[in-house]
Amino acid sequence: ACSQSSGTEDGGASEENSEPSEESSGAAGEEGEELTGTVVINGSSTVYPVGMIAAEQFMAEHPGVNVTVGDAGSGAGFEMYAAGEIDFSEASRPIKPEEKEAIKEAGMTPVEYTLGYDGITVVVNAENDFVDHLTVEELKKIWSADSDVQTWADVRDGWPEEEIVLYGPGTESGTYDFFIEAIIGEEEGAALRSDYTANADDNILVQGVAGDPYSLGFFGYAYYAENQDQLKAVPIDNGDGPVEPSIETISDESYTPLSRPLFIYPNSEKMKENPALKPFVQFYLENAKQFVEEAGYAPLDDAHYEELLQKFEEAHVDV
Amino acid sequence: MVNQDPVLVKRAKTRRMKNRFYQSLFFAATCVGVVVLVVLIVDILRKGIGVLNWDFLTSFNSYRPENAGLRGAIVGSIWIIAMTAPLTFVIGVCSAIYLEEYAKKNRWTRLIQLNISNLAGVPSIVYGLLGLALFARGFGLGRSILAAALTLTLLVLPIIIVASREALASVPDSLRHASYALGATRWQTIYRVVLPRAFPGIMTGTILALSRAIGETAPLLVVGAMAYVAFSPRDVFDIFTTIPIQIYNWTSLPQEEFKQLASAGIIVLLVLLLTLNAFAILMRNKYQKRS
Amino acid sequence: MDQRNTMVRVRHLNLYYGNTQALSDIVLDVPERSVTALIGPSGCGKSTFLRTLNRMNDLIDGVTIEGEVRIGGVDIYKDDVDVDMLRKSVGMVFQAPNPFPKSIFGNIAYGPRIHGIRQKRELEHIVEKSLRDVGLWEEVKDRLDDSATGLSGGQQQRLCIARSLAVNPDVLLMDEPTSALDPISTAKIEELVQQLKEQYTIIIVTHNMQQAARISDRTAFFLNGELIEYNDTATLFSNPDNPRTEDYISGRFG
Amino acid sequence: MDQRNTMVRVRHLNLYYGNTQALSDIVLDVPERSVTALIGPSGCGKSTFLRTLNRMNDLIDGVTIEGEVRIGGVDIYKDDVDVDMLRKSVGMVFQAPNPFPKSIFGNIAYGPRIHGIRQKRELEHIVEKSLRDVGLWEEVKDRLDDSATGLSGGQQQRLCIARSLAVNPDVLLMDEPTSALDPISTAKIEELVQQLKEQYTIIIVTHNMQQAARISDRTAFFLNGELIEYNDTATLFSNPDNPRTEDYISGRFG
Amino acid sequence: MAHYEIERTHPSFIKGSHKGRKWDKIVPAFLFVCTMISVLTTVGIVLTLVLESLPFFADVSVLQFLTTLRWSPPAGDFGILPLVSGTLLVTVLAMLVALPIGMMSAIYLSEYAPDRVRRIVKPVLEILAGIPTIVYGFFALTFVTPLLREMIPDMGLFNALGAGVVMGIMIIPLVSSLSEDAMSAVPRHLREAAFALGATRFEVAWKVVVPAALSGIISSFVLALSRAVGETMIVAIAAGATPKLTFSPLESIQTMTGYIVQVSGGDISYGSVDYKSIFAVGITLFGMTLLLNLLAQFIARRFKEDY
Amino acid sequence: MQRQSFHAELQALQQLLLDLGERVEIAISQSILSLKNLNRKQAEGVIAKDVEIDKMEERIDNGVIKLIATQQPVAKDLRRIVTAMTIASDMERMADLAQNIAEITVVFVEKNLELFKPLEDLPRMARLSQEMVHDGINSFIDGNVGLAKKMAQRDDEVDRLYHQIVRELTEYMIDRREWIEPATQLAFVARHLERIADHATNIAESVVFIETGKRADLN
Amino acid sequence: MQRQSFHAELQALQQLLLDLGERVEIAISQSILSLKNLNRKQAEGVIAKDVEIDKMEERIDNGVIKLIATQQPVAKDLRRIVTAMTIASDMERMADLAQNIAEITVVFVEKNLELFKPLEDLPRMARLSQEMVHDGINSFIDGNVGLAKKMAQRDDEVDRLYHQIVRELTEYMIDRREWIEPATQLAFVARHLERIADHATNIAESVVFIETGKRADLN
Ligand SMILES: Nc1ncnc2c1ncn2[C@@H]1O[C@H](COP(=O)(O)OP(=O)(O)OP(=O)(O)O)[C@@H](O)[C@H]1O
Ligand SMILES: Nc1ncnc2c1ncn2[C@@H]1O[C@H](COP(=O)(O)OP(=O)(O)OP(=O)(O)O)[C@@H](O)[C@H]1O
Ligand SMILES: [Mg+2]
Ligand SMILES: [Mg+2]
Ligand SMILES: O=P([O-])([O-])[O-]
Repeated sequence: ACSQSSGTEDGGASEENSEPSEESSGAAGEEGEELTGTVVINGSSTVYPVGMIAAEQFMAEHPGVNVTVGDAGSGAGFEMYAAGEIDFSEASRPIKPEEKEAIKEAGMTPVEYTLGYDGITVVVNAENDFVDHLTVEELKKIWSADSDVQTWADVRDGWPEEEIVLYGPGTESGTYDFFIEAIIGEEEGAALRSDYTANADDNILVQGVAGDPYSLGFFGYAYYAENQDQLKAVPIDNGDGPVEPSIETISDESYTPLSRPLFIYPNSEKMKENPALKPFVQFYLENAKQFVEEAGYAPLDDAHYEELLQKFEEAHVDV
Repeated sequence: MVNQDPVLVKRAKTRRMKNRFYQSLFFAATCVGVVVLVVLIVDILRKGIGVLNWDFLTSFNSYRPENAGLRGAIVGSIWIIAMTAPLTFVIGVCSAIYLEEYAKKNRWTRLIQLNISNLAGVPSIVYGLLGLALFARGFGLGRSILAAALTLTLLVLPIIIVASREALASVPDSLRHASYALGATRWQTIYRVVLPRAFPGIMTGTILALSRAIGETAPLLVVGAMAYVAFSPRDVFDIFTTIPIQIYNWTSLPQEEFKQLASAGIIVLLVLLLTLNAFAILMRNKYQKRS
Repeated sequence: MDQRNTMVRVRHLNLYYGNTQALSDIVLDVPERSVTALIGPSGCGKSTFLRTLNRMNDLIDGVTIEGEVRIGGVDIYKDDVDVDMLRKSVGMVFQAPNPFPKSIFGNIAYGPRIHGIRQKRELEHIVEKSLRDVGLWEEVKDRLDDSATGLSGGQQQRLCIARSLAVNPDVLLMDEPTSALDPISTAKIEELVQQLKEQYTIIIVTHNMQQAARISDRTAFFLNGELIEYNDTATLFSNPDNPRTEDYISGRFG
Repeated sequence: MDQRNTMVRVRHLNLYYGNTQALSDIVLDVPERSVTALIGPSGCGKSTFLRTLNRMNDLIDGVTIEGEVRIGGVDIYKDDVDVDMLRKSVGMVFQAPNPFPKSIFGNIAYGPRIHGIRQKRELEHIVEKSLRDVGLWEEVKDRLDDSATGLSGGQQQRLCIARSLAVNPDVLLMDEPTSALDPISTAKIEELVQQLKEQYTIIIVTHNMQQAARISDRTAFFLNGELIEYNDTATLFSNPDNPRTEDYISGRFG
Repeated sequence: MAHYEIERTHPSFIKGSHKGRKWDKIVPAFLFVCTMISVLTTVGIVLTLVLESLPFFADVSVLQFLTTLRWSPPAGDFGILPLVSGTLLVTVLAMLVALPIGMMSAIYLSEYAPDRVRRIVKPVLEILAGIPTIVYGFFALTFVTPLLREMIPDMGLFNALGAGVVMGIMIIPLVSSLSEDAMSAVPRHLREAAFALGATRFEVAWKVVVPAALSGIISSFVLALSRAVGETMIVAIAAGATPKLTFSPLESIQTMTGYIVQVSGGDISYGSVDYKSIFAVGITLFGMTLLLNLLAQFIARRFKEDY
Repeated sequence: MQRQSFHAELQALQQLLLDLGERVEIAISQSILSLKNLNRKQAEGVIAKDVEIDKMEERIDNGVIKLIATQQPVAKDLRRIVTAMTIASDMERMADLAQNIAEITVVFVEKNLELFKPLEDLPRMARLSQEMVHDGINSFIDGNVGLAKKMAQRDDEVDRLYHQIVRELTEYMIDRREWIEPATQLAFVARHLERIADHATNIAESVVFIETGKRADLN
Repeated sequence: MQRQSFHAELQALQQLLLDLGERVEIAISQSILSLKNLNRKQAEGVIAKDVEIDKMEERIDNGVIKLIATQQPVAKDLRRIVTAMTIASDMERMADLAQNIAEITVVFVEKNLELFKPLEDLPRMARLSQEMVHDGINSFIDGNVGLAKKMAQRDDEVDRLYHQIVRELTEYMIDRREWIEPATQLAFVARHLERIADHATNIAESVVFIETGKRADLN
């Protein structure tokens, strides 16, 4: 069976009743002995590939453990976290105060670990030969809710008077929120213009931009990386000159402001009852850099990962 | 025949031509559906047949497309169908029997009937919301096979009820009367005369309902199907994934290879559905021949 | 014939479908081992009356019944009557042959089985006897396991009669049993009725007055839910008491 | 009667359903403005024969027809015959009343409309005339817009006859038109047939020999797909030529 | 009239002489419970939707919800009309495809096709309805829309048209099969009556069979309609995610179902109004399908023909 | 009104009977007239017409059989139709008897026998018989049982006359030898007339049977 | 074999006719015997039995009507049933005539009339008539048209005898006055026997009609 077993809202403390004791007794964390148990991850679909890689590699070493990963979305992840349904949540945005509150109310403390960055890539059609870069102001001008940009010529003089067709994630996406924060500003109720073509699936956005010579869109770097033949990434000038997105520029944080951090929030309280969880989190953090790279995202420098491990060990000495 | 009015004869000619024209038109319309189906299948085959092999069916999902397979999803789908089938069958057929054979034909019955036909039209995603609130949360079943199966049960229940009611209603009253007139009780009559006769119709409805359940995506997304499940569920409280969920997930990943896997997954799903449908059709043909 | 016992005794029977009266003050005695025909124009209540005798009207919503119906001396509308067992004692054959979609054997054995007979030997015995009684045994004995729906219309109707006989009834009700059959099958059923009355009390509804004349001992003429005349068949058809009867049987009507 | 013209002339007609022969070498002449009855046991081919006369058998797969059928002198199985127009000239009335689920008016007007009559005045005229011809006008003239399915069985059947008349046929085929009706409605239809023969050539299939005897001028007796005897009705019923006819009509059969 | 005073006494059908009727008490109770499940389902759906959307309506007034012309949760605009219009647009398009084609197929199958052809083609068409809808979604996006864009160059990649057309194709069998059933149920003798009056096959089909089967045909239409309204994955994939009050089939739009599925898979906080809005949309959707079904019942009763 | 064709055919049958009755009446009166006037030609006319009457009876018989075969009459209709045949047979017999009387006229003329006294009682008897025939037919057509029953009284009168005539004739024969032959012949005539009245009474009985379904013995 | 009940009833009807025929034969032979022997008691027996014969005819009539009303016979069956009534009526008439002969016996005895010569021709005539009755019934039962047709010859013989007897009797009357009355009575007897043979011939005609559907004039 799996580790979550009850929908009661009062957190994890009361939940060990159905935990298979014969599987966990004495086995917890001990080296050399076969580790068993189940780890349930859910949350952001952006972070999902990272979790999947971690899960698969962990299970290769510990065949007795089942790690399952969901991609229900960051919000859903925190929701399930608060409901005590999962061991582990992934997010493509920092936890919101009200989500933290809900989780605390359920008797848990979410600890945040930053895994790496996803560069939100602004892209145009591969045939587009006039866009060399865009400034943050230009992006803001294009995307703000009260934007009057209709053609490329409205963005910058000299660009063709062709209608600019915009693609981007829908309002429900973490990327949408992040893009607003980074480009439009942090004030409450800020929104993007509503007349762009939205879709939750980045693959579909890729198709949109690729099929439209005067289009402009933004989405996760990985989707650009897989489709470089059809798309052109637009260098972004945040005052320090245009920077083209790449693993390097995102990693070294020179690609700003569109580098988005990816997080995990392992459930500390669950570690007390789930012997497989702590080894898994440890494994995840130890190899985070490799996993992030393998998933096509930008890792941070090695020091950061050491910090992560340290933070982890501090948080869970008792476990 | 004796003396044909020439005006009428002329009109008859145009009427005959009109008939020909419409016959061709109707034939063409019928072809549209068939052609689209063929195109669709060819399109999917073209995309997915390349990666469809035994390993694909027997491996679990993986972040490496070349290793990824459909095993977890197939097992999950089978679990769900194995749960949903008996539940919907029993509840659906029992409801149909109650409504058709026992219930008085009054306002309440009509209301229940209206309710059922309305349920048949409720979008599946709404069932997802219900399943989440009721089974996953309310009954504490979590994001489990059981919660999903119960959700799908509610979802396809109206289909089975409607089909079964029709099958029951098509059993002529004369057979019921014959049985009553021999001193059979109501239940003996239903069990020994009505049900056997309605059975093929009920089975057809059941199979069609189940193929709907197999192909459902949206409600399971809401109820909490997992995207990466690399083990076979052992009981109904386990976490699960299903074939359409897996397909949906693969299509949303950046790598082109996963899209091929998605097409291969679609082929598997279609084969499953076609098998079920073929079964239903055989049933129906047999049944129609008899009546 | 008047020395025979009364099998069916109806007193002041009124029947209402909702508020409309379908039978008015029917009084009639049927002697055992005789054939009684019910005739009358469409909608006069023949079938309704027939169905009061085995309480098939219980299956219809909103039927109210007043008066007394005794079968074999028992008031069948009393509370302590077991309707299923009543229907076992009072068999019914319908207008269109309605064999179950089972084998010939299964059709006949249906009744005995639901009444608890399980032994194959006994069932076989009943099936053979019933089929012999309706003169169908020789025609079907080699294909008892074939579907009954494969028989011809006339054979099916005889099968349905055999099916009724298999539960050993006292009374046999027949509602236009030959109206769906061709003349030859009809003749066979009529002969059968003549034979069956040696053992059973038969009440038969028919639209065909000549049929009533041919096969019945007594005839009841219904009109608008009333029993207009109940008389010896020969008398009713050659010299009826009531002028409305004469008008009806000689086709001077409507 | 033999002074009248021949309306239907059948020569050496054979009909096969697949490989089984349903009609064998039928030869028969029907004079115009007369009633011809077809009798015979079930399955002898009466309906099949009737349906060869308006080519309704064309609707059945696998039917092969040999021989000659002339109606009003035209060989209706020739290639250049327009089947729709043939069916207009040769009306047909069926066993069970089959009104369209339309209004009474709509039922009668259906035929004229498909044949191109659009004017309301003309349609009204046709509807009234047809309904008068079948004696239904007075009964329904105030509710022409009501659904035809609300009529009684007998009225429905007369409506169906009126519907056939509305397209002004020469020949009227009737396949057991009263077998689903009660005796009173049957009598009305029979009277109607007697009146209609003043204008139409009527060929009627019936299971009821007395009906054939009552209403027809000539009667054809079929047996196993063969035409056994075709004779004046009075002769056929009082003194048939063929002993098999006598056996059949006097019920000594099967 | 003779009286036969001596009566037989035959008490075999007095109660108590017959055992084993316990089933007749237990069975109906059990069956009733089963029937109640579907009633409870409705109650459950309504309760879930109402309870979950109460917090939403605490923030957004019902009036606002129904009258605002924009749907932009980040901006706090929760006007359902763009989602409704998107839903209606796609539905209308789907109907424009499915009704004529389905209907014509039904007529062909029931009136023209030889029996053998019907027995093969009908189930083949039914396969269309059994294909998972996400398959159609990608078919619309990667096959139909590009094809359409060849013909209408200034059409967006996401558009109501492609989604609508494919959805229409998906529900063809709903119309064709159910209508064909209804037409086949029209008794043969009605057809014969018309043929006997000299009607051509087309006239028989169009003026007799179709009117007689109208209630069944309309039921199939309404069923197709509510299936179209409730369809999720096709629109989520191919129609875009842009709530827009428009009636142009060439634009990207968002339907109610599309919104629900995208939000429930998105990143927004479950505590937020944005998230709660899916229940408000859900209840609207439920209301709409309820209305459609009531309409269907009404129409079916209205056109009920007894033949 | 239902079954018009049946009633039309029944009507036709009754008309035939009426015609037959008329002819029979004529035959009776003419035969007795021919005897009274010893008019051979008239007598031969009566004899010749008998063939036609036989044909009419045949037509009635065939009509009855056709009506029964095709119309399945029951109850009073059936009695009426079947009885039509019996009545026709009675009439045919009456006509035969009239023919016999006419033949006697011929014998008288041929053998040159003389009527030894003017005929009075015989014509009176004939008139009575003829009236009975008339009433019989009418009571049949109208279903008038009363009229039928009254005929019995007249039959008694006829019987009385017959016995009286035979007695008188016997006396004549004893009186004069040459009157023996004509008187014997006249006795036959009386006998024939008495039989005619009997047949008329049969018709009356038939009418009672038709209307009541019961046999009455009016003889 | 179909319609057993119908054929059983038809059988019963024929049996009735057979019985009736036997009684008629007996009545004929006994009446002529009573005359020959001037046996009043025997004559009165014949007269008394006539009531029974009338009753039998009634039963046959009712049987015919019931059979027609309930069994809708057609064709030969119908002719047979309907004709049964005509035959019964013929037989009843024969019985009446036999009764008349018996009544003449009574007249002879009462009036003390003498048989002026031993009866020879009359009994021969009676025997012939009686045989004809017998053959008529048999041909009816067996449907034997040949037998029926042969009866016509015998009828001619009876007619010949009748004319001969009447001529002889007239001569007797002329011879002796006191023979007038008995001779007249005997002439009536001859006339009655001739009528009986006629009725027998009617039966033969009926048989031909039943079997062929055609009328034959055998008289
Ligand atoms: N279930 C019912 N509900 C209401 N009225 C009914 C019902 N069944 C019959 N009736 C009415 O009761 C009357 C008698 O019907 P019933 O069927 O007994 O007539 P019937 O004499 O058998 O006629 P038929 O000869 O047509 O079978 C009719 O007026 C009929 O309309
Ligand atoms: N469509 C068909 N296909 C094959 N055989 C058929 C078909 N229709 C009729 N027959 C056969 O043809 C023969 C004659 O049938 P038909 O219907 O003409 O008989 P009928 O005399 O009208 O009988 P009934 O009195 O039962 O209506 C029967 O043996 C029947 O089984
Ligand atoms: Mg009835
Ligand atoms: Mg037929
Ligand atoms: O689930 P997302 O991280 O792609 O919004």
